[in-house]
Amino acid sequence: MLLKSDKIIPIVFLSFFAILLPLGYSAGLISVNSISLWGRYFCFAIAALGIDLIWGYTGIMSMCQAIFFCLGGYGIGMYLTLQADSSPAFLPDFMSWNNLTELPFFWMPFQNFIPTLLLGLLIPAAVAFIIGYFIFRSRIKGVYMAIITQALALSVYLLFLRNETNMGGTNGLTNFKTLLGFDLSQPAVKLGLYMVSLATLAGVYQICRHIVGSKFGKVLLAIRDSESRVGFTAYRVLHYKLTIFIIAAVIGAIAGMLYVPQTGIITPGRMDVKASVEMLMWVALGGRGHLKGAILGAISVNCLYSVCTTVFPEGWLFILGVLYVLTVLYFDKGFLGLFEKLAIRVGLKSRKTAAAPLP
Amino acid sequence: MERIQNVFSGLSLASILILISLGLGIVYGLAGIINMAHGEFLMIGAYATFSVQLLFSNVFGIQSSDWFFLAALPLSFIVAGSAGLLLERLVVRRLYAKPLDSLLATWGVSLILIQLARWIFGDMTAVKLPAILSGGIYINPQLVLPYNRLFIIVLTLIIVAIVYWVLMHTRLGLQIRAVTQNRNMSACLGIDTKRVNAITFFMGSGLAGLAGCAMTLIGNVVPDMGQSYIVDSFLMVVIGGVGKIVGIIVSGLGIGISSKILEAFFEAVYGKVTILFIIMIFMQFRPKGLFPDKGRSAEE
Amino acid sequence: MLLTVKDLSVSFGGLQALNLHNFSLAPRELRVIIGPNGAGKSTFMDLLCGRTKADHGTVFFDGKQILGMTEIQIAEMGIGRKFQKPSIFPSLSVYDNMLLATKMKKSVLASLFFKMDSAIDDKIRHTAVRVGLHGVLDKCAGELSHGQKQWLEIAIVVLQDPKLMLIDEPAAGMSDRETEKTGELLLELSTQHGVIVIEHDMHFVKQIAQKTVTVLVNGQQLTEGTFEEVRNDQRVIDSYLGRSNSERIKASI
Amino acid sequence: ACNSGNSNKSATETSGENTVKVGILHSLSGTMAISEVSLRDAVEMAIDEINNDGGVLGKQIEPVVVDPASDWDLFAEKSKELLIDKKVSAVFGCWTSVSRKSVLPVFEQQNGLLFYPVQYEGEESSKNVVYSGAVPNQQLIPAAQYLMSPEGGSYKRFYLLGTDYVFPRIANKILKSYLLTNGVPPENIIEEYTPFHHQDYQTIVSKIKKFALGGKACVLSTINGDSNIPFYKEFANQGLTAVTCPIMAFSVAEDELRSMDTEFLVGHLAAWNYFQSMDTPENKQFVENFKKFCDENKLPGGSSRVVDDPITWAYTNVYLWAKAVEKAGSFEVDKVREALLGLSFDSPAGTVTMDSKLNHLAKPALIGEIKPDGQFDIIWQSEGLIEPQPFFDFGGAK
Amino acid sequence: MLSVDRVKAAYGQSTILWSVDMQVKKAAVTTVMGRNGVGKSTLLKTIMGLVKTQEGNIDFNGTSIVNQASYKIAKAGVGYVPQGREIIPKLTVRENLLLGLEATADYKAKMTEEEIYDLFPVLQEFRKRLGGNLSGGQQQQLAIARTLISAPKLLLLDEPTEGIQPSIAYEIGDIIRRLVSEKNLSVLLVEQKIDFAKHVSDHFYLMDRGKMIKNGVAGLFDFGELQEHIAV
Ligand SMILES: Nc1ncnc2c1ncn2[C@@H]1O[C@H](COP(=O)(O)OP(=O)(O)OP(=O)(O)O)[C@@H](O)[C@H]1O
Ligand SMILES: Nc1ncnc2c1ncn2[C@@H]1O[C@H](COP(=O)(O)OP(=O)(O)OP(=O)(O)O)[C@@H](O)[C@H]1O
Ligand SMILES: NC(N)=O
Ligand SMILES: [Mg+2]
Ligand SMILES: [Mg+2]
Repeated sequence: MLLKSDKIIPIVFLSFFAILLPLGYSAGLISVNSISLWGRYFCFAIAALGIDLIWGYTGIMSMCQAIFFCLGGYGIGMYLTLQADSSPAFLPDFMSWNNLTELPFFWMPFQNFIPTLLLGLLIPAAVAFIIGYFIFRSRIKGVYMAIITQALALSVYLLFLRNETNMGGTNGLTNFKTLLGFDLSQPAVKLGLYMVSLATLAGVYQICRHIVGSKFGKVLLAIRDSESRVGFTAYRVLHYKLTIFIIAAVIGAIAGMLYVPQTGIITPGRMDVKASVEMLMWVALGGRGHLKGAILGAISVNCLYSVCTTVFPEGWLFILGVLYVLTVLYFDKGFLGLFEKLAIRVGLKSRKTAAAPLP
Repeated sequence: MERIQNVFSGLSLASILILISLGLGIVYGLAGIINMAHGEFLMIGAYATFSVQLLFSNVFGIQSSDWFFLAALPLSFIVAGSAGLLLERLVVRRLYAKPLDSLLATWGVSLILIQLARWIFGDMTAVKLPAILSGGIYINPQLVLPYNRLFIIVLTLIIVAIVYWVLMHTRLGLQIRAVTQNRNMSACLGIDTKRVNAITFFMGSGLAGLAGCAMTLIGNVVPDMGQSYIVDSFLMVVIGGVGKIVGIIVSGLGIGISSKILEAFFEAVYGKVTILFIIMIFMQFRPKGLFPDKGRSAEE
Repeated sequence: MLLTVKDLSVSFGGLQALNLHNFSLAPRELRVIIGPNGAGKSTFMDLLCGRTKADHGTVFFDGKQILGMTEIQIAEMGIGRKFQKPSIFPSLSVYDNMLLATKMKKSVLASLFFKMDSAIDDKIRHTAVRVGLHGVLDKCAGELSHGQKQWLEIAIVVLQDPKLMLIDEPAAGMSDRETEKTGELLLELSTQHGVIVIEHDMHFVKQIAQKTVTVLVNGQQLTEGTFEEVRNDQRVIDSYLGRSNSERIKASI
Repeated sequence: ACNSGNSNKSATETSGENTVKVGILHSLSGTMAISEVSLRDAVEMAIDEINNDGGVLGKQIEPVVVDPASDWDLFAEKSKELLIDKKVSAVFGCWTSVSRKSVLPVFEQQNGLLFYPVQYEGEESSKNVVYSGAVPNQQLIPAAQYLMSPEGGSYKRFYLLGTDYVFPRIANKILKSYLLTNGVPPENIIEEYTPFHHQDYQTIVSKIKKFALGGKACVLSTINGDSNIPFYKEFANQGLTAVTCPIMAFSVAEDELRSMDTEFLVGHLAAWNYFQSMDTPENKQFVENFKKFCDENKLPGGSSRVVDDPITWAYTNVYLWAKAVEKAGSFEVDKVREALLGLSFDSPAGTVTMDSKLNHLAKPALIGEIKPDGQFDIIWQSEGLIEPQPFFDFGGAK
Repeated sequence: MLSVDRVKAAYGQSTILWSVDMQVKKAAVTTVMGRNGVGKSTLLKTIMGLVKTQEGNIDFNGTSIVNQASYKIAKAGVGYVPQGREIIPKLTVRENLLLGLEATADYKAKMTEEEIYDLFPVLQEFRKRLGGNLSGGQQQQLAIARTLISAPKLLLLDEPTEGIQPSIAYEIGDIIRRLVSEKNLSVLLVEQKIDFAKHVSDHFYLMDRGKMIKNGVAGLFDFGELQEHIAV
């Protein structure tokens, strides 16, 4: 929708990040650290796509997306923790502090990559199913939904903080060494992870585009408008909401699984109440109800966060806070709307093709 | 004896929760704004109290006196209320049509306010407990009812009564309730909606400030003090049934007392998690809170 | 019988909003229900389509008891509803509103892999012409005028192709000519569907009432009969048409 | 590719210019700001002082301040940025153990040097970290010993109360095992945790009260951060005092006391390796300098600011590093580390010595009693320096 | 009484009223008719200040009310009964009525509650119920009553008989006529049902695509053409 053709932006985006950035790196202009950083932004962007599906399109304000992100992240984190030491009797230190002598049963599957991958997606899906089923079945919605999921996020967060859960407590999981035998500290591996994240982002974006472009996507919008009308039109609202909730959860988990090896740590801090609200912020700021907006929002907010905490260590909260407020106030469509306005200014596009604002 | 202690603790926690949530309930239930910065108005109230204390001891030279607290009560209301008014004028005014966006904008505001407080006051500020409110009613070695908590319970009772009366039995209350539900039509009937919005926000934020002032009696004054209560308060507002003062009171009592009873058996974390799960199960049966609107008027 | 209702009752806070002993509708019958404001007409439809839960009674539709089913199950069985207050999807285009309504498989998978075909497109465009919305198919439904929303909602019910249509005050907010057009449409629909219409516009009622008109008062059936019978019934005049107005109405019809 | 893996060019690359960069990695926002902001101030003050004295190896120290915002992932990110992009020679930072754990792999991979100023739970010793805060045997054990001694009151019953995260957990584990091996029966030990930011201590205080009725009881508190204020307030309000049941705190220092109404705290205890009230000329100078520094730089609190244990170690860390650099004659991490081992320094807390293997400091343990003015009366002091033992032998506890 | 002068108004980008000219006479009923979607309701909303006037002027009793705050227009004596009722759903019937007093200067009813209940007996019966729970027609009655209680000088009625049972619909017509003759009320009526319009109106306007294309006095107005026009 942006610019004349729908294709240009993704192509420019992809070629910039898939070709130019790596080139810049091999030319020594960009450090491997920046590459990794972008890889992490892509993970956030993936998660933001999931949120946009559930919130932007379906109107379900879910404040527990970070849980799914972290479930994926913890899955891969457990695998990485076990990979860090190859001795058979290896126990992570926090387990020995709990006086364990052998690996708890729920850690067992994470000794291998394939089960890790499967469980990393299945567990969030199952959790999303359970949460979603109970919430949607009883027709909790609107702000009730928001607050209940927030409470849920808080409970899960509190539980993960506990040491007894044998998931690392507050410290979470860290000190990863290798992934599938690749040394995570190697620049080449970091570059590889970056490319995988980029490819995943592109793939997930395509899938989301299909979803929102399909009739399914229209039903989602219809649910956002008037859930009861959808019911009277003979659609099983519960199934639709549940499906999209699970899809969003799995997308979040994928993002988490890519995020953890690049960041090197996963802690409950990633899933506190703030974390989920911030994820909503990305989407809102980027442009809710537009997939590109979600990506734009996640990347730009996190980029700003990284930059401002270094450049303005004392004042960055003002900058971000003011930006949040101004964007919400003046740009219905977030950054996307801002860019469009600029594009119209410079005559790159006509008013007509601008993305429709949400009512 | 232990049971009395638990019930008293529960009542005390409940009254604090109610005091905090009342303003939130007014702003959310009546103005439709999800004010994530509500906790920060609490903080503003607490810092107002702190400033009054400084003023009394450093400028007026009234040391070791309880007068500052008496002055701080209304002042914290006014200061936080005015801050709320400012927020309404600058930000919220544009968001009445899109309530969910208000959540995001006020989130940004809360970041700003927290950092602002950190800049001005730093992280370490202490408010002295007024001498008349220290200590407590000694019943036996196991049971002492602290004056500060009794004071908060009484304060809450009074505030709740006033707020209830204003909303349900005054012209202003009627205006507030009408404007929330249908802004345009209220204007067409002759209500100055901007004024009503401003008053609503002033009241809601002012109540938060008052709660903040009361909080200095039992807790700390730090820039992010508001964050500790925000999830609980939202839960209460929602469980009670949005816009229902009685709901806030009942859910506050419910959460307060059951937390304390559970905490007596579990550790605090598990107590809290258990409460949250009970609430979620409860919502299964009452998806629209304790006191839902029934019938047609409740529909979208 | 397409629909058989027995001893259906519901009350709200002490007020018996509906207490209907007997009501039945044949397949392909068009039935008009009239009655004073608050007589329970809309409530009756609310009960039939599952929006409100009944206190007592039985409702057999197509041979099945439908009381207690969810509105979705009822909709799937083939009851479509037009509400008194227009209920559409404001942020979807008029076309998409109609597309979603159109009868087809409505499961999640079917929607995910739905492919537009010309049969459906034709059907939608044809219906749009019939309700006079062909010019605004791309408009956001939320931007329609009140009357246009009424038409859109009628179109939604039509495209759902239900066995039974419940139409609550279709002519409200329409001009006389459009009211007539609505009447024609309903008459045509009733050759294939069961239709129940609620209306206060006597011209319109006269136009569409083929056989029976049911009169509800205070939640109960006052009488049933042809339009002429009902119109001249003194009780109907007293409670609904109005003594002095009935003359005027007579004169104008 | 200029930054591959374990390159250690940071030092050499900057050596041409006239400054040397060091990173300051303390949260300036978020939940930990309350504690960490003061550490940033202390580090900056030390850098100022050294720069005024001519810098290190003739170079001025240029601090690179970033805000990891109490976000553990951001700690990792910022440490990479400092080491890889900013090429700093050393980093001064972290408070919580989780933040340290989060940056640890980065420092090990990049062969950086982190100076960590806070007391912690031990069970860790990386060659890339200098731990100047206490390990359990320098703080916890002496405190327990003291309380059990006749001099300390011969306490027999212990309520171990902490915030629910790794330091209190392990601290209590260590304390418990110590108490058990020293003849305290299990039923005389209660262990309890509250979440971060817990505000309502009514139930816990009444539990303590009940416990205290049995006599000879005390609380060993590892409550961290803002929970302390409501805890002490409630404690006093329910009628408990230092006489009936003293609280021995491991995470409450002078800086925290600034935010408390100290009237209620009088008589309660804390265990550290340093108190502002230490009566040495060096220390008095240090305290005065710090107040002046805060005042001149218009920091919140100004001249009413205080110093405490972590602040002192944060300050000391900079000198340790500078001294080691001078000794090594180079900024290179490996050489600096070499130089650090066994290094002694006259800190405000007295002379401390770097352990010859473990990158920990040997230092004295102190116990202080809270005075109405928010300062501590030092009532007990270990004899000489205590050697660090980061890895605790749990002995009988297992 | 009210004069609308070349008014242009739009929702966002789409202009609905292009250039509307019309007069509402004192103590008379002026009716606007026209097809669905031509902008009748928009015209009333523009007068009430709910939709911004982009060009042109609106005069009420000699002072311009163009783009004034809605509440000021209401206080100046313009009563508005919108299409779709706009009852405040979670207030009781009585509270909804009380809101009508907001438009008065002294917060005193100009028409007593008894008079209102006389006109609409059902409101008395249901005065403690929530407005949103009333039936459609009951809500419409409430909306009219709510405005009448403040005795406005000018009454804007948007399809007031929609959903009202015939007996009451005609009664409303009678009330309007009575208020016009007894209390010098002026009325701007938007109506689609010709019968009713003829029964109450003194003056007609025909609207199409945001413009008035025809007007005339009751007796002289050509309804044939109007009907034809509406039929298109
Ligand atoms: N949820 C409810 N709570 C209380 N009363 C209700 C509720 N729903 C309906 N009523 C009452 O039930 C009665 C029947 O309402 P209903 O809407 O069925 O009337 P109706 O016949 O459709 O009237 P109209 O012609 O005005 O639309 C009314 O008196 C109404 O006030
Ligand atoms: N909120 C809105 N946003 C955008 N367009 C709107 C909005 N409301 C109405 N419109 C458009 O403005 C035009 C005029 O609407 P209006 O409601 O004034 O029509 P009307 O003449 O009252 O019709 P009806 O007889 O159906 O009530 C319609 O084409 C409608 O689609
Ligand atoms: N190391 C600490 N105190 O967390
Ligand atoms: Mg009805
Ligand atoms: Mg209209």
